[in-house]
Parts: sequence; C-alpha cells; structure tokens
Amino acid sequence: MHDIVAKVRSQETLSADYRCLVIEAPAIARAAQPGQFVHLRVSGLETSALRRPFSIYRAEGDLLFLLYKTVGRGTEQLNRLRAGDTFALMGPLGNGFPLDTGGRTPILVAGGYGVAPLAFLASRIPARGLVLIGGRTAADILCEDDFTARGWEVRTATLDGSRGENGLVTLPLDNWLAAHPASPAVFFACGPYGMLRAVAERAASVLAPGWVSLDKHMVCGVGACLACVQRMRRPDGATWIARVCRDGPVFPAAEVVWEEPK
Amino acid sequence: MHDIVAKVRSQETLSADYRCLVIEAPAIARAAQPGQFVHLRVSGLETSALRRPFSIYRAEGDLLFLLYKTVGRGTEQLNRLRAGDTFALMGPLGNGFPLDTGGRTPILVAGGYGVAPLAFLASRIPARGLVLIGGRTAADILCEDDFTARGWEVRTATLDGSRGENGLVTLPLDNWLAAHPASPAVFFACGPYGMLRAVAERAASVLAPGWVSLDKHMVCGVGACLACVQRMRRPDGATWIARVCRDGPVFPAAEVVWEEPK
Amino acid sequence: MSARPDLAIDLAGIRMKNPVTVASGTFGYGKEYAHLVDLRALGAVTVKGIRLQPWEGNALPRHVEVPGGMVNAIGLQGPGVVGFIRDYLPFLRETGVPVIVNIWGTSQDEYAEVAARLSDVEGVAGLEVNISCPNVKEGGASFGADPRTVAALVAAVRQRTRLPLIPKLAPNVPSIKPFAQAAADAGADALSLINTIPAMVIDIETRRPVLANQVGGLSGPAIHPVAVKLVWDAAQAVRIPIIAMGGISGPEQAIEFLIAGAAAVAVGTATFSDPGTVLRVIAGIEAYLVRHRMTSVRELTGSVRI
Amino acid sequence: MSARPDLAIDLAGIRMKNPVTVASGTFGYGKEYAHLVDLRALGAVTVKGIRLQPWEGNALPRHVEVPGGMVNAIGLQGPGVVGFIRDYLPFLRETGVPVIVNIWGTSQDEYAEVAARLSDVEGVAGLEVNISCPNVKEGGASFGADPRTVAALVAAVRQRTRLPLIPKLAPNVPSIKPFAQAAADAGADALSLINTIPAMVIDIETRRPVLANQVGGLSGPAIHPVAVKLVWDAAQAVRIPIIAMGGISGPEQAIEFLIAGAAAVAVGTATFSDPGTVLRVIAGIEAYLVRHRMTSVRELTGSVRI
Ligand SMILES: Cc1cc2nc3c(=O)[nH]c(=O)nc-3n(C[C@H](O)[C@H](O)[C@H](O)COP(=O)(O)OP(=O)(O)OC[C@H]3O[C@@H](n4cnc5c(N)ncnc54)[C@H](O)[C@@H]3O)c2cc1C
Ligand SMILES: Cc1cc2nc3c(=O)[nH]c(=O)nc-3n(C[C@H](O)[C@H](O)[C@H](O)COP(=O)(O)OP(=O)(O)OC[C@H]3O[C@@H](n4cnc5c(N)ncnc54)[C@H](O)[C@@H]3O)c2cc1C
Ligand SMILES: Cc1cc2nc3c(=O)[nH]c(=O)nc-3n(C[C@H](O)[C@H](O)[C@H](O)COP(=O)(O)O)c2cc1C
Ligand SMILES: Cc1cc2nc3c(=O)[nH]c(=O)nc-3n(C[C@H](O)[C@H](O)[C@H](O)COP(=O)(O)O)c2cc1C
Ligand code: FES
Ligand code: FES
Repeated sequence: MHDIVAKVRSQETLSADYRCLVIEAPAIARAAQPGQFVHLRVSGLETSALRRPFSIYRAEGDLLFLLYKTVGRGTEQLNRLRAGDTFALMGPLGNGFPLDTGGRTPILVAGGYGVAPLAFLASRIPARGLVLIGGRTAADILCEDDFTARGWEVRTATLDGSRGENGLVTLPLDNWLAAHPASPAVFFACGPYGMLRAVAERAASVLAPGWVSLDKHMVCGVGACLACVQRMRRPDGATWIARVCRDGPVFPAAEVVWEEPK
Repeated sequence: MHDIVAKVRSQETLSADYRCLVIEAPAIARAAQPGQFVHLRVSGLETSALRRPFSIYRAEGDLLFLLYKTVGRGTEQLNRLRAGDTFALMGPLGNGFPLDTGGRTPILVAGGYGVAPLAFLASRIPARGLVLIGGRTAADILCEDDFTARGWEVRTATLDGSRGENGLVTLPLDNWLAAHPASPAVFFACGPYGMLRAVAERAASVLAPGWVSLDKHMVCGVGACLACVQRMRRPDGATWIARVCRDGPVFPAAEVVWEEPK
Repeated sequence: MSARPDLAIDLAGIRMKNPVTVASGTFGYGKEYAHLVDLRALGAVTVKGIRLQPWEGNALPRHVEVPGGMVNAIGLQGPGVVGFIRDYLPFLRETGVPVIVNIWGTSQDEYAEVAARLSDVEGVAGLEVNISCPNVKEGGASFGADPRTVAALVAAVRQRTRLPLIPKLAPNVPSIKPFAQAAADAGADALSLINTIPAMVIDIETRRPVLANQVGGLSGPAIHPVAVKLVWDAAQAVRIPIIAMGGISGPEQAIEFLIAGAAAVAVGTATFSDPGTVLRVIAGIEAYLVRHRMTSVRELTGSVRI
Repeated sequence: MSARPDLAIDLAGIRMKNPVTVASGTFGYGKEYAHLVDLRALGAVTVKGIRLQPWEGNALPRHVEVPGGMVNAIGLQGPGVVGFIRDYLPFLRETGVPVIVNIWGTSQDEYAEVAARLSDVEGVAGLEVNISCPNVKEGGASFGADPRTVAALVAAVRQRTRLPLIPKLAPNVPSIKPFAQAAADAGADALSLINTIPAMVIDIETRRPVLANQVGGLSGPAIHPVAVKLVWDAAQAVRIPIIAMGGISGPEQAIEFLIAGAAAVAVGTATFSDPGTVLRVIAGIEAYLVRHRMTSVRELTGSVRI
C-alpha cells in the first residue's frame, strides 16, 4: 500500500455525468487487484477536506484508470483536473474479488459506477460469463464494450427503458436464472445497497456463492476510524462488525447482515 | 459605491514581489478618486475568506489598475489570476486625497506599495512637485516613470543603498526641506505607519498641511465592523476614533494621534 | 400558479416581513451597508452592541482570519445609548425596518438602564441582551456563564422595559437548556444564539497573541454545526422563539437553523465577504418554500424529522 | 554546527522521544496506519477509546464533512479491554512506542475497572480518561460536564491504577479552569484537551439529522483557535502537563499549542487526509527549534509572550 503524489495523464467524458480519469501511479497500478480501491485527496479542496474512495477501473503498466460519476463537491473538483495536475493518492486498498471461479459461470451484476471494479475483474478473471448492467437511464450504462471485447455476454436494464430491458437489473438476472436452472453460477456484484441485497438473495436462492462490493462513505480508508462499518454474520452464526475499507469492500454475499431500507 | 464582479484584463510583474493587475470594472473605474481603494474577494479562497483592500493605482476609462505586493495568502491568490478570470470587487471606497494644493508645492512621500495611490494622485492633481520614494531595496522602488513622465521630480532612498540615497525616505525629504526653507509645501504620504508618522512630524515642524493614507488591516471595508480604527484629535482638541476604511484612509496628518511603536 | 409563500413572522411582537436579520456587530448601525443592501428588504436590522456611555473597545489588532472564519475582539466599541439615539436611530427609523438593539453593560443596573432609555424612544422594536460577549473584561460573558446570573439579569432588565427582550446566549456551555430555561422563566420573549466561541491565535514567530486583547471570539462557517446543535437543544427546552446565528453563508445554513427550531436567523461574518448574503438568504428561503410546497416559513421552524 | 535540539519529554512519567502523539480514535490501534507511518517515530500512540466490554458504537452515517473539518459520531465502537489486550496490545508492545490507552465507561466503577485491568498488563504507558465524548448517551460527556463529577471520577480511577492518568476534558464549558483544577486535585498526572465540540448537521432536503446519532462532535482546523484558548487557560490553572489537540494540520498549529502551554500535542482529523501529518509535525517542530536557537522543546512550552 502506498501514499503517493499521482499525476493526471488524461481525462475523458464517458457519458453525461461519468468520466474516466487516467493517472500515473506506477506502484499502485502494478499492485492493483480487481475490487480494490484508491483513496484520493483532490488538491483543489482545502487541506481539511476528507479523501474520497474510488474503485480501480483498470490498471495498465504505470497507469491507473478511474471511472467516476460527478455527484458532489469532491467529484466536481475531479472534473477540473487536467493533464499534468497532481494529487495525493493512497492505494491499493481493500481486499478485492477472488479470481478463481471454481468452474462456475461468473455472473457480474453492476449498477451505475459499480461497473468499474467489475470491468477490471472481467479483464483479470480467466473464466467468461454474463454481465448485467443496470442504471436509471441509458447514460448510466457504461463499459459494455470492455466486456464484449473480452468475450463476455452483456445484458442491460434501465428504469426508463431507454436501454436494454425496462426495469431493475434484477429483471434480466431473474430471466437468466429461470433459463439456466441447473447452471452452477458465482455472483459478483457492485452497485447500490439495495441491488447488492437483491443479488445476495438470488445467490442464496440458487445456493450459489456470491461476492458483493459494498459502498459506504469513508473517512480514513484504512480501518482506523470506524466510519464505514457493516454488520456481518460468520458461517458459524457469530456476528461481527466489519470495516468496509479494510475488511472489504468485497464480502461474501451470504455473510452480510443486510440492513432494512429506511 | 459598487459591489461588482470584475474581470481580469491582464497582469504583469513590475519587480520581484510587485505586480500590476488590470481589471475591467467600468463603474468603479469611472468613479475612482486618488486615495480611494477597492475591497476584493479572490474567488480561489474559500467563501469564508475575508476581502482584501488595495489602493487604486490608476483608472482609465473602464479599466482599473492595482499595484500589489505579494505578502500572504490573499496576494498569492491574486498572482494566479489570468486574463478572463473574475472576482468580486467593491469600490471605490474611502475618501481620497484633496486635489487642490492651494498653491503649495506638493510633496509626495511613498513607501513600498504606498506609491500606488500617490501615482494616481500625481496624474489627477493639477500642480507638479516632488516625489520621494523609499523602500528596502531597489526592487521596492516603483513607478518612477509614472511621475517623471508627468513632470514630477523624483528622489529615491533604499535601506541597502541599492537605489538612490542610502537610508530612510526621510533622508531626501529632510535634505529637500533644508534646501527649501521658505517654500510652502503640502505633504501627501502613503506607506508604513512609522514613515507616515515621520512625515507628519516634518509637516508639523514646517507648519505645512499634510495628508496621510493609513494602512490598517480591514474586514468590512465600509465602516461597519470597527476592525480598522485609529484615534484622531480634532483641531478643537476632542479625540475620536476614526474608521480608516470609512472616515479615511486619508486623514489630515496633524489630526492623527500616533501610536507608540511596539 | 400558486401564491408566493408567506415569509412574515411575528417574533415575540416584532413584526418581521421575513425571518432574516443581521448579526449584531457585523452590520454596523445599518447605515454603513445601506448603499449596498436595501434595508427595507430585511426582516429586521440588529445593530452593534450599545452600553450606557460611549465605549472605546480594544486596541488593534482586533481581528485575525482563521480557517473557516475569523476571530475578533472588537471589544464592543460604541457611541453609548445617547449617541446611538442621536446619531444612528433617526436614519433607521426612517427606513421603517424593525430595529433590534443589542445592549450590554458591566452591571445589572447598567443593562437595565440602557433598556429603559431605549424603551422611551420611538423606533426600537426589540432588545437583544448580550450576555455572552467574550471580548470585554467585565460585562458580557461574565453574566452569561451561569443560569442564575442569567436569570437575575433578565429579570432586572425585564422590570425596566416592555420591549421584546432577547437574551443572547453563549455557546460554550455543557448544556444550553438550563440557560435557555432560566432566561425564559425570567421573562425573556425570545432567545438569540449563538455568540462567537472564545478563541485565541498566537503568532508563532513572535510568540505573541495576535489580538491585542489576547483572546477573541470565533465566527464564520467553522461554527455553524456547533450553532445548529445549540439551537436544536434550546428549541426543545423552551417555547419562546429563537433567532439563530453562526456561520450562515447562504440560504442552506439559514434553512438548517429554521428546521432545527429557529423562528428567525441572522447573517453575520458572511456579510463581510459578500454584503449581498442576507438578500440571497431571503430569496433562497422563499425558493425553498416554493420547492417544498410550503405556504409559510413558519411551517419550516422546528420541522426536523427525528 | 550546533547539536540537534532535544525533542524528548517526560510527560508525567511517560518518556516520549518527541512531544507528538495521535488523537484517540483517529489512528485506530496503531496497526492500521503502521504501513504508512513508522510508529517508532512517534512520541506515543494513543489508541481508540476502550470500555470494559466490546461496544458496537452508533448506526451509520457516523460522519459528515463540514467547512474546516468533520462531525463524527462513531460512538466509541471498540473491542473491550480483553479484546484490546489480546488483539491489539501485543503488536503495539513490539514496536516499543509508548502506548496511551483512551478509556471510558458508563459508571465510575467501569472506568476504574478498565484502568485496573490495563494496569496489570505490560505495554501500557498511560491512561487517557475520556470524560468528554459527545457521542454516547451514557458515559463520556456526562461525567465531564461538572467539576464535581470530574473530581469524583478521577479520584475513583486513581485508586485503581498507578499508571499516569490523563483526563480528557470537554471544550464546551464557560471556563476550563475549575475542570482542570478539579482533575489535578483529584490526582490527575496530566490533562488532554480538547475533545470534539458538540455539533449537528441537518440535511435540508430530507429535514433529517445527517448522523444516525443525530448529534456528533466537530473536529479539524475549524476548532483549532478554540482549542488554543482552552489550552492557554488550562495551562494557567494547573501545573500538570497538558496534551493539546484540536485542528492540528501541520507544525504551525502544534507549535502554537506548545507556546500556549502544552507539553505535548496530538494530531487527529488531519491524519485522515494526510497520514504523514504527524511526521511533518515532528520534523517541523525540530526545524522551528533550530531556527529559533532553542536547545529543547521544553523551552517552547508556555513561552507565549503576554
Ligand atoms: C469502495 C468504494 C469504491 C467506490 N468507487 C467508486 C467509483 O469507482 N466511481 C464512483 O463514481 N464512485 C465510487 N465510489 C463513491 C465515491 O466515493 C463517492 O461518489 C464520492 O466520494 C462522492 O464525493 P463527492 O464529494 O463528489 O460527493 P459528496 O458531496 O461527498 O456526497 C455525495 C452524496 O453522498 C452523500 N454523503 C456524503 N457523505 C455521506 C456520509 N458520510 N454518509 C452518507 N451519505 C453521505 C451526500 O449527501 C451526497 O448525496 C466508491 C465508494 C466506495 C466506498
Ligand atoms: C486602504 C488600504 C490600501 C492598500 N493598498 C495596497 C496596495 O495598493 N498594494 C498592496 O500591495 N497592498 C495594499 N494594502 C495592503 C493589502 O491590503 C495587504 O497587503 C493584503 O491584505 C495582504 O493580504 P494577504 O492575504 O496576502 O496577506 P495576509 O496573509 O493576510 O497578511 C499579511 C501580513 O499581515 C499580517 N496581518 C494579517 N492580518 C492582520 C491583522 N488583522 N492585523 C495585523 N496584521 C495582520 C500578517 O501577519 C502578515 O504579516 C492596502 C491596505 C489598506 C488598508
Ligand atoms: C466583528 C464582529 C463583531 C461583533 N459584535 C457583536 C456585538 O457587538 N454584540 C453581539 O452580541 N455580538 C457580536 N458579534 C457576534 C455576532 O453577532 C454573531 O453572534 C457571531 O458572529 C456568529 O455569527 P456569524 O458566524 O454568522 O458571524 C460580533 C461578531 C463579529 C464577527
Ligand atoms: C473519528 C473520530 C473518532 C474519535 N474517537 C475518540 C475516542 O474514541 N476517544 C476520545 O477521547 N476522542 C476521540 N476523538 C476525538 C479526538 O481524539 C480529538 O480530541 C478531536 O478530534 C480533536 O482533534 P482534531 O481536530 O485534530 O481531530 C475522535 C475524533 C474523531 C474525528
Ligand atoms: S473509512 Fe475509516 S475505518 Fe473505514
Ligand atoms: S474594516 Fe470594518 S470598519 Fe473598517
């Protein structure tokens, strides 16, 4: 794990609110595993500002790729970065997804920017399988080519029907499950809490293993502050409080004690 | 008085730490009088940051010229402004110098950036006279050409002798006073507190009127907060507490109750 | 199209066209900002602290900028009650805007006397009683540090005035509730909070306190979350209305105060960097009410969902 | 060339190679930052608050960013004294860095019991007694709000331990002096100040408090001038050493605390945005001493010129 000053190589807009930031961060890029994240401090913010976590979207040689959605103050600052700008970057952080699918068909389920670590996973995992990408509208459906270029099958769903099926991403998921009742699968999911929970339910119902990458607001990113906790249940039934940044962000779907929606 | 969004036209370095900022601020530029100042908020600072006051160095048509020395956070931000950048600007503020010298020889005494309002004054005052500019080193001696081009005589002094006489600006002043014992003069001074005090003493000793522009750290710039006060004594002997921003920054030298140096 | 929401409030008898005033000491006596801000647009103008006699305040420096705000120790410089009535009140009276006068003293009697004098003249809508100024050696905060002295002071002032009485409480207390209750029980009509938080800045090169007064009070965005907590606590302790202040730099912080339980808000330090803040706050509250389909700002007060 | 200045201090029996530690709760149990910060470079490591039994802390969200800092309500989640000794202390012991354990409870007995248990094991250099956490319903701040309860608690803990005892005081008091004196008189060996300032943030769109705990504590640069004032006040009231914290983001703020009267300082929230802050602070203090021709950091403590 490294805390470095990274330099922006380039930045491009992917769709409406989504951009891809390419940074020079050799040590982090070379160590990066799919599912891990970086914690960055945008220099434009006052020194007091907290860092922001972003999944690693791709790592090629010395270059690290992030895919982000502009949602607030920090991501707006990211927008302003130009080639040559520098900022503090800590990573790679967290545990990442397991790369061995044990002969099961990998099913990747992504919501919005949750597609970033799954695209990285699809590039590093030996197996091929299905990718389901959901979003509010077509603009939230990203990285399709990343997957199809590598031989993955992609299905999409949007809430407004502007791309793929009309509904939640669980719609194509349920269709696939219904069509392949006997196929042994393993799930990998990253996206909103409710989506992860739904995927965990599907995995449990077909007795398949599943991995979810949780998205909790973070402060330290290294397990020190306890801002990002999630209750978990071990296979032996004992519950414990995990730190998403340090013990995750990837957890066995079956071990998460899902909170009720408010 | 106006509170506007001003646009940077250009900026150039005058010497080491001194720069000249040219801004488009029609309403303020047209109303500006020598000795008045503007109060500006540099957009790069967080919204909570206080404004900073700067004398008007020149006003030509829609353009306003500031001359500033980089001394801290705010002026460092000013350095970064490029053509087209905008910031909030309030002005013209304060009272300014009287332009009628009543037949007396105007003697302008400037220290460091204090030359700015005096250069403006020299361009608007009908009379011609003497300008004394002091500074630590040659790099602090600015605007000589502004004065000579308009027919003013300029003498300089630096503490390290790198330009003009070797010493305080009071050295050429005392020399001139000694050489012109009978010449009725009127003094206009802007610079460090100690310099203003020395000029006030000289003016008193030759029974000449004098005007000093005080430099006190400011908050509101309009007389509301009472951060910038200076004790004054009226001709009738009554003392009162002036707000430099509103009641000044230019005061009759004889009415200032000078504070002891700490 | 629906009607514009009603911004007017009756704050303990002070009729304000909207719930927005300015914080004492940050807007002079109104006149100083009158060429930039139309005073008649404000719910009220709250003026700088006044005691019985003219008062010179502290030596300079009186302020220093810090992250998220500033620390000041003006020391309550002012023209005294006679000077205020003579030199400043007529102008304010002419505008028709409700005028809240911030008062202080170094004894109970002085507070009461100032209140009585201001009650005899026309054009004063209410009295904000400053029992929390950290910047004077005597008076101010020394009365606000204990609920018993708060009660005694408010009761003493109460006897000499019928004007709406608005004690201004200090933020540096373990719990604001006993202070709020003491003030209310002693006859306060409303409460103001918060005053600045006691603070100090030392120049590490000279090793001297930056402020001539050594210590001062912190204001600005830095203190806003502290103020929200205190307003919320106080609103649960008393039924009288609250004027909230501390770190408002736009409509968002003002709305947060109203939701927390304030009936009105005051813009302070933000005016120094943007004199238009108070107008932005008024417009922003109105826009918020429209967007949230509320017909009156009074619906917002205390509407926090717990 | 002159010798390097002496940074070492003896803080009430804790031998620190320099006067810089980390603020409880912002550095986990040391291990979490060990790959970024060489723990042996620190004067001491102060760990997250520990009570007798494991404690789950508050629901999420537990934090929110604000201008100049953050508001947190972690709620003292921790492994309990047994879990700490088993899972975290061995690693720290191995580094050889002095370990200060921050302790709390919901009763005097619990505080005393935790202190006693930690006194029986090796590797604990001192106990920081948290009587000022604003984020738990019982315990914490409820003991710190009155000098009498402070005195009683410190005396009770004192009876069960010989370890250096360092009560951590709350900032939201009218005057810190009676609290500092009560703690010193009851047997405290040093004082820590300040804890976070009680604060609240409301989401104006949902009208709900952002934090699940509704209220939390403000930390970061925003509170630094408030902390300096309290440290200065406390240093004038007691002779025992003070560990100062609150808004340190670089050497400047640490030096300011030392000048104000602190014997040691702790870096808190700044570690989150820059884990190297604590090392920068140590290096910066040394450079300052060199520049000001001081031979020991002890010359700096309380060197404010009034
Ligand atoms: C492990 C991990 C990986 C991530 N990967 C990516 C990624 O690859 N791409 C991507 O775009 N984003 C990713 N995120 C999310 C990203 O970190 C946030 O979108 C980003 O921090 C937002 O910063 P901001 O300053 O722009 O928004 P902010 O202004 O900080 O907040 C945005 C929204 O979050 C809410 N919020 C802020 N703080 C909290 C809090 N403490 N608790 C609850 N809600 C809060 C705000 O109210 C607002 O609605 C990831 C998050 C995690 C934890
Ligand atoms: C009427 C007027 C006209 C001026 N005209 C000019 C001009 O034409 N050109 C020009 O270059 N400058 C001018 N100044 C000075 C200018 O305003 C300051 O140099 C500027 O505000 C510095 O801002 P900063 O953020 O760069 O420095 P800062 O970082 O704010 O401070 C610079 C120095 O001032 C000290 N300081 C800061 N606040 C205070 C305080 N409250 N009390 C005492 N000391 C303090 C600091 O310790 C530091 O040494 C003028 C000032 C006044 C009042
Ligand atoms: C320069 C200055 C002067 C002040 N003078 C007074 C005063 O005379 N009386 C008073 O009760 N409060 C005074 N205050 C406190 C403010 O009214 C207000 O309570 C405080 O600044 C918090 O609000 P803010 O953060 O919006 O500034 C003053 C504050 C500042 C910054
Ligand atoms: C996330 C977080 C957790 C904290 N946990 C504790 C704690 O367990 N015990 C304690 O005494 N103080 C705790 N504090 C308070 C800090 O130790 C420190 O007193 C305060 O944050 C002020 O310092 P700072 O501004 O440098 O952060 C915590 C602070 C933060 C931000
Ligand atoms: S962000 Fe600090 S423990 Fe996870
Ligand atoms: S700066 Fe506010 S009165 Fe002069």
